[in-house]
Amino acid sequence: MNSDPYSLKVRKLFANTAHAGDIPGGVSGFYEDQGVRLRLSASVTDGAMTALRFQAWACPHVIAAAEMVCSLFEGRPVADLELFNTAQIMDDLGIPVEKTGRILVLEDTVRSLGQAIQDRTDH
Amino acid sequence: MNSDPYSLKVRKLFANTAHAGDIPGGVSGFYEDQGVRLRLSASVTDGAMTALRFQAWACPHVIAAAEMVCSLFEGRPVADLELFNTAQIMDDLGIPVEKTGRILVLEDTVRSLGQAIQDRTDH
Amino acid sequence: MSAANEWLYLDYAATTPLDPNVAERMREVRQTSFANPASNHAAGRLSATVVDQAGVQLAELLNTDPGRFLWTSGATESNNLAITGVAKQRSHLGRHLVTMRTEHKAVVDVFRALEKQGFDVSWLLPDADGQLSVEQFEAALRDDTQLVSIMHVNNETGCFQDIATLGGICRTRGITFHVDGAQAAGKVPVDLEALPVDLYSMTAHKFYGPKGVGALYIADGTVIEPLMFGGGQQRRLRPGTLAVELIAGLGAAAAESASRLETDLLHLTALKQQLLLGIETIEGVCVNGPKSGAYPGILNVSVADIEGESLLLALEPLCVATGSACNSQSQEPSYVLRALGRSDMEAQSAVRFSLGRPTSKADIARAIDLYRAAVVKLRSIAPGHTT
Amino acid sequence: MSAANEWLYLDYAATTPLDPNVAERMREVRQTSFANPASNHAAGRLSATVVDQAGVQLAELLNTDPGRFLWTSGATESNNLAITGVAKQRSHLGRHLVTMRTEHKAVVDVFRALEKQGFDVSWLLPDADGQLSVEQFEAALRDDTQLVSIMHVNNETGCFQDIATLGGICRTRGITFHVDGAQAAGKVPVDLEALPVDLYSMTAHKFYGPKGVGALYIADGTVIEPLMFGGGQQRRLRPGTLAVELIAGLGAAAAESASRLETDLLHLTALKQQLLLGIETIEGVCVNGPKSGAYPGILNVSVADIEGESLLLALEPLCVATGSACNSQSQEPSYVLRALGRSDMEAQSAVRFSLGRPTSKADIARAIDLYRAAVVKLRSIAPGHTT
Ligand SMILES: Cc1ncc(COP(=O)(O)O)c(C=O)c1O
Ligand SMILES: Cc1ncc(COP(=O)(O)O)c(C=O)c1O
Repeated sequence: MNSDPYSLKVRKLFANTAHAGDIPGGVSGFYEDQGVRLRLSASVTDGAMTALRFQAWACPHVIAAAEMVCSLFEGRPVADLELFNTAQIMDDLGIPVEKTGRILVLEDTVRSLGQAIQDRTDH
Repeated sequence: MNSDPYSLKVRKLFANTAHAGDIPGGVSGFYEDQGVRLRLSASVTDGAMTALRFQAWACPHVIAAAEMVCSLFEGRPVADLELFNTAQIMDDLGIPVEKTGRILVLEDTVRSLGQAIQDRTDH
Repeated sequence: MSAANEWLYLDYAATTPLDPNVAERMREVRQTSFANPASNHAAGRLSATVVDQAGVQLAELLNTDPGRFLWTSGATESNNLAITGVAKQRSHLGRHLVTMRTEHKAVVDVFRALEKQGFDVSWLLPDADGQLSVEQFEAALRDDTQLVSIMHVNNETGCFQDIATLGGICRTRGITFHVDGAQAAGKVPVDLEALPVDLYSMTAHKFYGPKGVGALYIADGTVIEPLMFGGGQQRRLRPGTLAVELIAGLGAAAAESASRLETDLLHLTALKQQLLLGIETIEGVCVNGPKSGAYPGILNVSVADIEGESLLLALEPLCVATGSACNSQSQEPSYVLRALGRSDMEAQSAVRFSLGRPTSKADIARAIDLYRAAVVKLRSIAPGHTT
Repeated sequence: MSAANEWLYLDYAATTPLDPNVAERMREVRQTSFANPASNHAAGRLSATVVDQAGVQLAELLNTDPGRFLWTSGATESNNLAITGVAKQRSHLGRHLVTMRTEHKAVVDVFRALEKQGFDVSWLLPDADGQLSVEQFEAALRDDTQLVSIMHVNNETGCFQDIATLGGICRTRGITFHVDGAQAAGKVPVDLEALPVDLYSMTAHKFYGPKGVGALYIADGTVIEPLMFGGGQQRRLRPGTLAVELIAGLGAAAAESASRLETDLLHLTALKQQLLLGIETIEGVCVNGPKSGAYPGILNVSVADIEGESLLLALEPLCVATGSACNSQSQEPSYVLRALGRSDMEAQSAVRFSLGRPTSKADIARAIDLYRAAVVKLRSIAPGHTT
């Protein structure tokens, strides 16, 4: 009737947000909706995201998901951002369906980051 | 909220109805009302009630009161039956007011006994 | 007043003592899980698992899903919630309701209150044994009948109603069927998966659980209006902080009952047989309720020519029930026994012996002696019975 | 989930653990007096004396007569019974009712239900501290006002209402006055002899008594309709087998509270002071509720720019309340704090610390550390707060 809303994975990621923070001089994407504010920043070298950081005003599920995304994509080519998959993240972390909207904000932030990197590259 | 409806006196008299019974060849009074049936019997010698017995189909309060009446009046002159006092008996035995009607049946039985003794004497 | 240890308690249908295993489970819960199960923190969640576990235990006893129970304060509340809840919920469809004259007050008085609110109640009479006939039942149903409430086991006589058949009839007609199972749950086998029952009331203290907690089973698809408002607990149907320890006690009592139902019934059957043999030899004694097939924990007898109140006092230190079981304070002759065709005279002398797990053969022997002695004594006092 | 012994429970306004003396009394009663207090035999009468004694204990705590209480399952039921009971009883005289927006759900939702039944409810707003002004109150009363319900101590902020004055006004106008005292009875001095209160609700588990039992005080001359029917128990106003052990527990908890009310309050006052000093140095923290004069067992604070759900998780193993105290399952920002003029943003970060008898200075120090660390952490993560 009142079960733990947080999976062990969510709890671990939330407790240890190694990728929280900003990258001065990096590229960033930002999105805000559903009471969630998210920012993803990256240092990009040779088309790869050598560092990824997030900032969030959000519930634990979003924070955990953002932390996971950073550690997943850090070191990988920018193009891999396309692989971001809301459903899979929710499944991996055991995020309840009611939170789908908020995880979509993360998806939008990822897109926004991809776009910003693209923009900077084009520029 | 649910206190003992019976005083110690009532309990004692009810438990030990030494005067329960009939007196074959004696004089008796009878009265029935309020779901109570009462019979008082006496042997009368020289205007005194040398023995008194009761029979009752009644609640514990009436049985106790009948027992008390018998032991009170046994050995005393018939005229003393006039001294029967419902209020005092109820007070003595701690009988709740709701039972007044039933104790009045006892009073009527005492009257009926007095009348029967009178009738036999006249006869 | 006698000391507690002299008493011979044979009033287990009124209430039972707490089972030691249940008490132990409650002690444990008290120590580890006192938080509010609705609280959004770790302590609250632990309490919630305790409540969930109790639901599983109750569901196992009654063969149903744990999610179908509401926790209440007892069968009185469960009955009120079920009956009023359905009557109001379905009042736009019709206002005809059906019940029996021999129901417990916690059903009878709810229907009386609904009558005052303009509902039309049919009060069915059982036969002399207490049984409702299927023909009579079917004849009472109408097109606008919305709710039927029939008890499972009668609290005064132990008589069973055929709720499987009655419920089946209700189901084919789309009528909601409520069963007051206060004297059945935890005491006799109840299979809510198999029974065509929409609502089933129970109370823990009748089966060695704590007083102050009960449950209402609500079948899938049955909709009721709440009786109380406030807070979102229990799907808004029954608000209030959940009494974790009591609910755990109910669950533990259910588990205990489940594991010993057969043993309990065999034990009670033997004792009732002993009691009946000992008592029916007394002249003028007659059994109220079915001669056979009744719940073995209850034996209700009347005796000719004996005044009930004096009988009760003469029986001390035997603790048994007279009149309506759950509210013996009123000395009126039982309306249940009168509905069975007993005279006022018979009904007023009725004594309900109800036996329980702790009852022994020696207790029964003593009860027989006490009963016989009381009858003999009162007969010896009564006019017309002296020699 | 952390183990129970690591938790730091500061949610005593939601519910309290059982006092050891209360537990001992309940154990005693369980062993000697399990019979139904309505049963007409010696065992039943012993149970009845146990219930009577609990009434005396509660009456002593609240300075009134023992005969004025109904035993219920808790404050939710007491509130429902009082409010619906008066509204229905007096509906022929008028259908206007008055309450506040900051009442507990167990009052708010009852009035909402009455509104649906055609009653006209005025919902009064407090000032920014949570206090209802006497002028505003008087202005809301009408000739057809039948019932006013105002809580004694607010469960989220600890704010007191001036029930003596408000009740006095009701009395001169012949309006029935109900007070939800769930957060006051057993916790602060309450003198029902002196207070112009007609109905007063309480629940044992808020003052170290058992869950599942409460009481409703009904002043002489106040008439209410029952919520449930069945059996003649409790003057037909609240039927059902009395939960002897729970009632004895409530009584014992009342006695315990009576003997240590001052000590408890001094203890809590010192702890709250310590907590406030430790927390208010954190930038952006603001107290919800009165700056002074509130119940010392409750401190409610909001903090700028912090997401509430993450705050709660970051605070673990601290067990505190967010949102509406008694139903924290819903994550909506507290309607109580919004009524005080707090923004959604402020309300959603609100944390209610509630302290109790077992709380120590070390606990408070730990709570301060945990709170500060959580705020610092979440701020460090948030966009716009990084350096
Ligand atoms: C058949 C039946 N229904 C309902 C009840 C009411 O149960 P409770 O008093 O626990 O609410 C009882 C006993 O009291 C009962 O025997
Ligand atoms: C002010 C107030 N009223 C009523 C209640 C309801 O009490 P219970 O849940 O015990 O019925 C509570 C707490 O839950 C409360 O704090």
